[in-house]
Amino acid sequence: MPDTVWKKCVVVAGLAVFLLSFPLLVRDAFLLRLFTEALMWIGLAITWDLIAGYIGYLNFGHGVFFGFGAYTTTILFTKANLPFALSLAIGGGVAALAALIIGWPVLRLRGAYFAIATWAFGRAIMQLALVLDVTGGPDGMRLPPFLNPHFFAYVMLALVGATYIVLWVLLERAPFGLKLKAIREDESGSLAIGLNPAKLKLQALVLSAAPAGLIGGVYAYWITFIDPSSVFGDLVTDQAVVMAVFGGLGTLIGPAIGAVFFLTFKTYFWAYLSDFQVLYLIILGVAIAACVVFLPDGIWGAVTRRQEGRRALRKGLSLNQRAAAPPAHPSAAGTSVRPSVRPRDGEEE
Amino acid sequence: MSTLLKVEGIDVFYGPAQALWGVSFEVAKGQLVSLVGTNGAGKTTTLRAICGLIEAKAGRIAWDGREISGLPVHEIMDLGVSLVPEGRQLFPKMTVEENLTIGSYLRRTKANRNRNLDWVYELFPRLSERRRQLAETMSGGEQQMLAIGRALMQEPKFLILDEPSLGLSPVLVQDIFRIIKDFHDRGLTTLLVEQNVSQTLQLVDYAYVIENGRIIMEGKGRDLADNPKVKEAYLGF
Amino acid sequence: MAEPILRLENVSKAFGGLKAVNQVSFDVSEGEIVGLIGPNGAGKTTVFNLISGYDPPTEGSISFNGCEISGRKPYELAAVGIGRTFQIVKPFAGLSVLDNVTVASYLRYPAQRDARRKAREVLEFIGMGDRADMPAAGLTLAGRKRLEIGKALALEPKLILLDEVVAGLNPTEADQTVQLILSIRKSGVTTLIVEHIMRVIMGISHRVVVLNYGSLIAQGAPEEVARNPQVIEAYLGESK
Amino acid sequence: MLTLLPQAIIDGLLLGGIYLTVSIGFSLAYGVLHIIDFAVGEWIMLGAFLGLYLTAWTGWDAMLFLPAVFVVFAVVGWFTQPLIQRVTSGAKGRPVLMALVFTFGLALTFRGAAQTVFGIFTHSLPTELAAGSWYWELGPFMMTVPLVRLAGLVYALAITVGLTYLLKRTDLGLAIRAVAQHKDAAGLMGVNIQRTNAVVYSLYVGISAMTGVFIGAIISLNSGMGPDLSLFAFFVVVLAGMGYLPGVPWASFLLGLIQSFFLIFFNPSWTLLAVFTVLFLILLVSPTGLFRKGV
Amino acid sequence: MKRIFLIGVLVLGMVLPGVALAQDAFKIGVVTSLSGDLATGGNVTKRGYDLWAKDVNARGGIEIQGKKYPVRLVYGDDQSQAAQAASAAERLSVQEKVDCVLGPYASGVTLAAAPVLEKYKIPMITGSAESPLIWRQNPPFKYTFGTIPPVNFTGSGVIKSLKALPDGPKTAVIYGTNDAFSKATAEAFQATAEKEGIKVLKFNIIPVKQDMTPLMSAAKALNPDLIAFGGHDEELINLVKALVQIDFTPRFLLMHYGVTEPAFIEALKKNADGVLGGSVWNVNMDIKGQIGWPTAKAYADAAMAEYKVPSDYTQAGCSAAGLAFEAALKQLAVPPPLDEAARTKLVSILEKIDIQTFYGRVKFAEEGEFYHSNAGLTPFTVQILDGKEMVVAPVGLAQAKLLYPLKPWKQR
Repeated sequence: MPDTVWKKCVVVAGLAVFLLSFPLLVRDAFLLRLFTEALMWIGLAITWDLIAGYIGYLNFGHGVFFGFGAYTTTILFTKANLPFALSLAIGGGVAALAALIIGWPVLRLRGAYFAIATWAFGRAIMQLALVLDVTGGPDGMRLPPFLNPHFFAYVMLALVGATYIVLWVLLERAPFGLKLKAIREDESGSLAIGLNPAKLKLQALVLSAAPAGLIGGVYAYWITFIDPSSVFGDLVTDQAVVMAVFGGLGTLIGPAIGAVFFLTFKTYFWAYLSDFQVLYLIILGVAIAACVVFLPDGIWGAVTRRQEGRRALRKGLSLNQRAAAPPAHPSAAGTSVRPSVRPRDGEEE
Repeated sequence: MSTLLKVEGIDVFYGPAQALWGVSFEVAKGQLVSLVGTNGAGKTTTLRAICGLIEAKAGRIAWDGREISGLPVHEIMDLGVSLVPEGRQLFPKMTVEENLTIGSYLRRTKANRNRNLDWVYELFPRLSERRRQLAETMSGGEQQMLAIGRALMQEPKFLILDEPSLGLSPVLVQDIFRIIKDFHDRGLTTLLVEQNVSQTLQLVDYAYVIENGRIIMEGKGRDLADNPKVKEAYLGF
Repeated sequence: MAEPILRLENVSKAFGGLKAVNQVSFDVSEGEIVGLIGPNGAGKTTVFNLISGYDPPTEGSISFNGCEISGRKPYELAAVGIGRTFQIVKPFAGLSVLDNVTVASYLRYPAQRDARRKAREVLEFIGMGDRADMPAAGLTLAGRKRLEIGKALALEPKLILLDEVVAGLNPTEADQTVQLILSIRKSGVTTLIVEHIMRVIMGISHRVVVLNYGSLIAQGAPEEVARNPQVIEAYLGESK
Repeated sequence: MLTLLPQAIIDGLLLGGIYLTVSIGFSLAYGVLHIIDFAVGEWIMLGAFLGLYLTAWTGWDAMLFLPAVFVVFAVVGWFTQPLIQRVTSGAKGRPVLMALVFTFGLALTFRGAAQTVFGIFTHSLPTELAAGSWYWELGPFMMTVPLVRLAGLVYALAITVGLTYLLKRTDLGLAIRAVAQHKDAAGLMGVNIQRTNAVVYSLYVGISAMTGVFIGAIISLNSGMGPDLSLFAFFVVVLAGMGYLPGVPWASFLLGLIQSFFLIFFNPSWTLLAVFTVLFLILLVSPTGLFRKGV
Repeated sequence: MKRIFLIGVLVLGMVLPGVALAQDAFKIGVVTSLSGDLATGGNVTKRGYDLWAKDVNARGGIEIQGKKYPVRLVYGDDQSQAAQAASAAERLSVQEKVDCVLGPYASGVTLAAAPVLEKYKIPMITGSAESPLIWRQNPPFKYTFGTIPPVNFTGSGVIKSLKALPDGPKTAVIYGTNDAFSKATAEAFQATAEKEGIKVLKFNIIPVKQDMTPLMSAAKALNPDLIAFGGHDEELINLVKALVQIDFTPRFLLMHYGVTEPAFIEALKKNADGVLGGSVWNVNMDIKGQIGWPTAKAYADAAMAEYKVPSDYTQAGCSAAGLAFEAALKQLAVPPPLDEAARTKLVSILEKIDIQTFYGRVKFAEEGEFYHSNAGLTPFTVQILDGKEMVVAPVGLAQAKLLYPLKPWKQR
C-alpha cells in the first residue's frame, strides 16, 4: 500500500514539474498555444464530466457557462474598464449564478429531456447574445490584444490546475463524490439514505459552471475576439462531450486524457491533412461510434476497467425505463414481480 | 402418449451469469405439467428459452420431435405454442379488443378471428363489456383474463402459463385454476408455472421442481405434494 | 405497552381514482417487530412508501416519535431515524459494497474517515465484511438484499422498514437473514417488515398487521391473526 | 397590422407543415424502434439530391419523383436497418446509446460524402407549383396561399393520416404498435419483430427522403442542410412528447406559428430566441412534452 | 505506469515540430475556412489563392535580383472558428515561418488572426473579408490589408445608382440576417437609403437561416418599391423563392454578394432575372491587367478550365490579393525567407502599391474608416439579365441597361 502511494506521489510530482516547466522550456509559441488550449479543454471536459459522469445528466448547454464567463469578462473589462482579474472573477460568478438559477427547474428533468432542455437553453442564450447591443450582436467583441503566450499558459494552468485539484478532492476524496455517484446509480434510492438529490445536483451544477465561466473569461482575453457562435455555439459543448466520452466518464483523469488526445489529433489533422477534410468527418464519426462500441468506458475506463462511463451514459440517455434497464442479473430478472401493466400505478406518465 | 415438448439439458446465461444448468423435462400431448420453484429459481427463464425469447447456450429443445432451439419467437409461436407471460405483458395502450385481435395475427388463425373473438368473449364476459377500454386501465384480474384470452386467440396446441395467479384475489385465483382445469379436460396440453405450489400440485398430472436453475425433483403432482422435502422448502407454512 | 414510535391514523392513498390504501390505522411500539402482510397488491409497499416519505398520503396522519411526518421528504425522514429497504433491491450497482454503505453513513458521520469506519462496522454486523471491495453489481440476490439492510442500518435508524428481504432466498440464506433481523431488533431498532413467506413473519413478529385491498382487516399477535377467518379467507385463500 | 392576422396564421401553419414533414417519420422511428436517428436530416438531404439529379436528368417536375424517391430510400432503409440492429444488439443493454452514436457517425459520414460528391452549393428543386398561389381579399384582410407550401402541408397531413390509418386499422399497424409497446409480447403473438422493425425503418427513411424533395422545392437544398433539420426534428419530437405520434402535428404547428407571429408582429430578430425559450419553458412546465404523454 | 507511458506518447506527439523544408521559394500562409459553417465561402477563397499560385509558378515564379522564386502555399484551416484562426496564424508564423499570409473568408476569424500576425509582424492580405469591422479597429491593424472594399463602401453605391434612375424607388423594406457581414450590408443599405431620401418602411435583422415567407408577407402588405437584403447565398435563394411563393414582385429587388455566385442563377433560373446586386468585379468587365492575367476574361477562362465553375468576385479578389503580394515582393527584391525587417518593409511597399490587375486597380487606403482596404475600385451595380450577370450602373462601366420594374414572377 505505501509503495503505491509513493509511486503515485512520484507520478503526480513529475506531472506537476512537467506542467510547470513546460512553458519555460518550450520556445515555440504554437506549442504553447496548444498547451494552453489543451488545458482549456481539459477544464471544460472535466467540468462537463462532473455533471455527466458523476451524476448521469448530459448537459448540452455547458457552453453557456463558458460563454457567460467570456462575455461578462469582456464587457466589464472593455466597457466598464475594470481590471482583468476582477472582470474574470465576476465572469465566473455570473456563470455560477446562471447555474443556480436554471439548475433548479432543469435538474428535475430526466434523461433526454434534460439534454434537450439544456440544449434549448444554450441556443436561447446564444440568440440573446446575437440580438443584444451590449454584446455587440453578431459582430462580437474585441479585447485589447495581450499576446503573451506564457501569461496565458500559466493563467490557464493555474485555473485548470486549481479546478482539477478542487474537483479531485471533492469527488474522489470527500463524501461529495460518493453522494453524487449514488445519485447517478439510483436517484430515487438515494433519497432513502438521507441524500437530497435536488440540492446535491444543484451544488454540482454550480461547481461545474463556475470554472467553465472562468475559463471562458481567460479564453476571451487570450483569443482577443469573441462572438456568439464562438463562445455560445454548440461546438464548445460538443467538443467537451466527445473528449469526456472518449477519455472515460465518471473519472477526472479520463476526460483530461480524452481532451489531450482529441485536441492533438484534431490539431495535427487540420494542420497537415486538411486536404482530406471530408475524411475528418468520417474519421470522427467512425471513431465516436467505435469508441462507444469497443471502449464504452473510454480510454481510461478500458485501462483501469472502471465502468463509470457506461453507467453514466446509460442514465443520461435513458429515454424510457424499458430501454435503459435490462435485467442485469439473472436473479434480479427473476425477482422482478412488477407487472408491465400496473393498474394501480398512477404516479408515472 | 406421445411427447409434444422435450427439453434436454439446456444452459442459459444472462451475460456472464448462468441462470439454468442442464434443465431437462418433457411434456406429453394432452398433459397438464407444472414447473414449480421459488422466486428466482429459473422458471421464467426456462419458459423464455422454450419460446425463443432467450437463447440456450447448450442442450436442445424439441417440438413434436423437431428441433426448435434457435428459431425466432414468431416461428415457434406459429407451431402452436402460446405463452401467457408472467406479469401479463399486455399492450397497455391498446384496447381490449386490439389486444385480442393481435392474438390472431398469425396467418393460420386470421381466418377464424371473428369466431375466436366471440368465443373468448363468451368465455370471459367481463372482457366483452370492456372491449373498447385500454388494457392499462383494467384491474389485475381483468388483465389476467385478457392475457389468457389473447393466448387462446392463437389457437394454441400447447399453452404455457407463467404465474397466472400472481397478484390476484383468492376468488379470482380459484377462477383461473378452474379455467386451467377446464382446458385440460378438453385435452389442451398445458405447462403451468406457479409459486402457489400446494394448489398447483393438487391440480397437475406431473410436476418438476426447480431450484437455483436446476431441476431437483420430479414426479406425479400428488406425490410431490405429499413429499415432506418439497413442503419444507417451498410451502412455508 | 410502550409509547408508539410510529402511528398511522386513518391514512389513505389514492392514485388517480384507485385507492391503494384506505383508512389504515395502526401503531408500532418501540422495540417491536411488526409484520405487515397481505396478498399481492394489498397495499403493503404503498404503506412503506407513505411512511418513508416516497409518497405523500392523500389523507390521514403519520407520526413518528410523536411528530407529524406525513408529507416530509424521504431524506428528511432518514435524518429523523427511519431507514428502509426496497422490494426490488436497489444497490448502487456501480459502487463497491463498502461505498454503498459509506454513502449512507454520511448521514450520521459527515467526515469521510468516520463514515468509512461506521460502514465497516455495519458490514461486519451484516456479515459482509469480506465482500467490502466487491462491486455491488456482482452480488447474488441474497447479497443484494443483505446490502440493502446494511445501507438502512448505516443510517442508525430508530425504525427500519424491511420490504421482502427474505423472499427469493433459499432456505439457508433465509435463515441467515432471519437471524440478522433478530439481531437488529436486539440492538434496539424497531422493525416493520413486509414479507410474503408466512413462516418468517409468523416466526419473528410480535404483532402482525393484515391488509387486503388497501384496507386493514386484522391486527394482533401472529397466532391470533392466523385464526382470524377473514384473514384466512383473504390471504390463505384455501376456501375448499 | 392586424389585417395580417389571417396571413400570419396561414404562414405559420404552412411552415408548421414543413416541420411536420421533417418530424413525423422520425417520431415513428423513435416510437417503435426506440432509436434517436441523428441521420434524419441527412436522409432528407440525400432524398433532396436524388430529386435534384432526377429532375436535372429528365427535366420533369420534381413532384413527379416523389414515389421514386420514396421507393429508392425505402429500399435503402430496409437494408440499413439490420445494420443498426446488429450494432445496437451487439453490446447488451445499451441499444439507445448505440443507435444514437451509430446514427451520429452515419450522419457525419453521409455529410462528408455528400460534400465531396454533390459539392457545397445551394440548389433548388424546380416545380411548377412553386410559382402558383391563391390570393383572396376579404375586407381589410388579404391572404396569399403559396401552392407549393400548401402541397407540403397536404403531404404532411396525408402522411400523418396515412400513418395513423396504418397503425390503427391494419394488422401490420397492430404489429408495429405491439412491437413499440412490448417487444417480447409482440414476438409471442407471432409478430416477426425483425421484419416489423425493418418495415418501420424503411417507411421512415422513405418518408424522410420524400420530405427532402418538398424541402428542396419549398426552401432549398445543399449538402450541409442536415444538422439543422435533425435538430428541428428533435425539437418537435421532444415538444410533442417523445414517442407520442399524435402530438407531432401540434408541436409542429406551434413551432411554425411562433415563427410567423414573431416575424410579422414582433421583432423578427427575436424569432429564434422565442422558439428556444418556448421549448425550454415548456419542458420545465411539462417535462414530458406538450401533452405530458412522452415516455 | 501506463499513465506515464500514455502521457509520454502524447507529449511526443505534441512536441514533434512541423517539418520545415528550407527551399528557394516564398512560403505564403493561407488562413481560411476550409471546414465548418463558412466552408462554402472559404473554399472559394482557396480557389482564388490556388489559382494565383498556380499562375505565378507557371510564369516561373517571382523574379528577385534576376532569379525566379516560386511560391508555395501553406494552409491553415481556421475551421470557421475564431480560436482556430488564431491558432492557425500562430502555427504558420512560428512553425512554418511563412513570409506573408493570405487571409480568411469571414471577418470574425480575421479579427482573431490579425492580432497574432501583428505580433509576428507578418503582412496579411485578405481577398474576401468584407465586414467594415476589420478596418475600423482602434488601433488599426497595420499588417492587415484587403482587396475587396468593405460592404458599407460597395453597398452605398448600389442604392445611389437606383436612386439616380428617372423612376427610382421611393420606399424600401430592408432586411439583413444576423451575421456580421449581412448585418453590416443591411445597415449600409439603410443608411444610404435614408440619406438619399428613400423612405425605409421597415428595417429588420432576422436570425440566420430563418424561413422568410412570413417576413415577405409583412413586406407585401407594405408594398415597397424596393426590397433590399443582406445575406449569404442560401438565404438569398430562399428569399427569392419566398417572394415567388407569396407572389409579390417589388419594383426593385436588391441583394448583395450572393447574386454574383453561379449557384444563385443555377438554383433560381428565370426567377433570378432582374435581381440587383452590388459588386466590384465581373467577368465581362473591360479591364487590362499589368501583372498576371491580362483581362478579366482571361482570368475567368483560366478559372473555368481549372475548377469547371464560373468565377465570382470573391475568388477574383483572392487571386488579386496574390497579385498584390507578387508585385510588392518583386519591388521589395529580397529573396526568401524574409526577415522581420524585410516584412516590415513589405508593409510599407503594400501601403504605396498601386497596380492594375485583371481585377481592377489595387490601391490600399492609407487612412480613414477604410484603412488598408482596397480603395482602387469603383463599386458598381449588377443585374442578372437572361441568366448572366451584367453591370448596369454607373454609366461609365455599364454593360447593359438597368431593367425595371422587376417582371412579375407569374409572367416568367
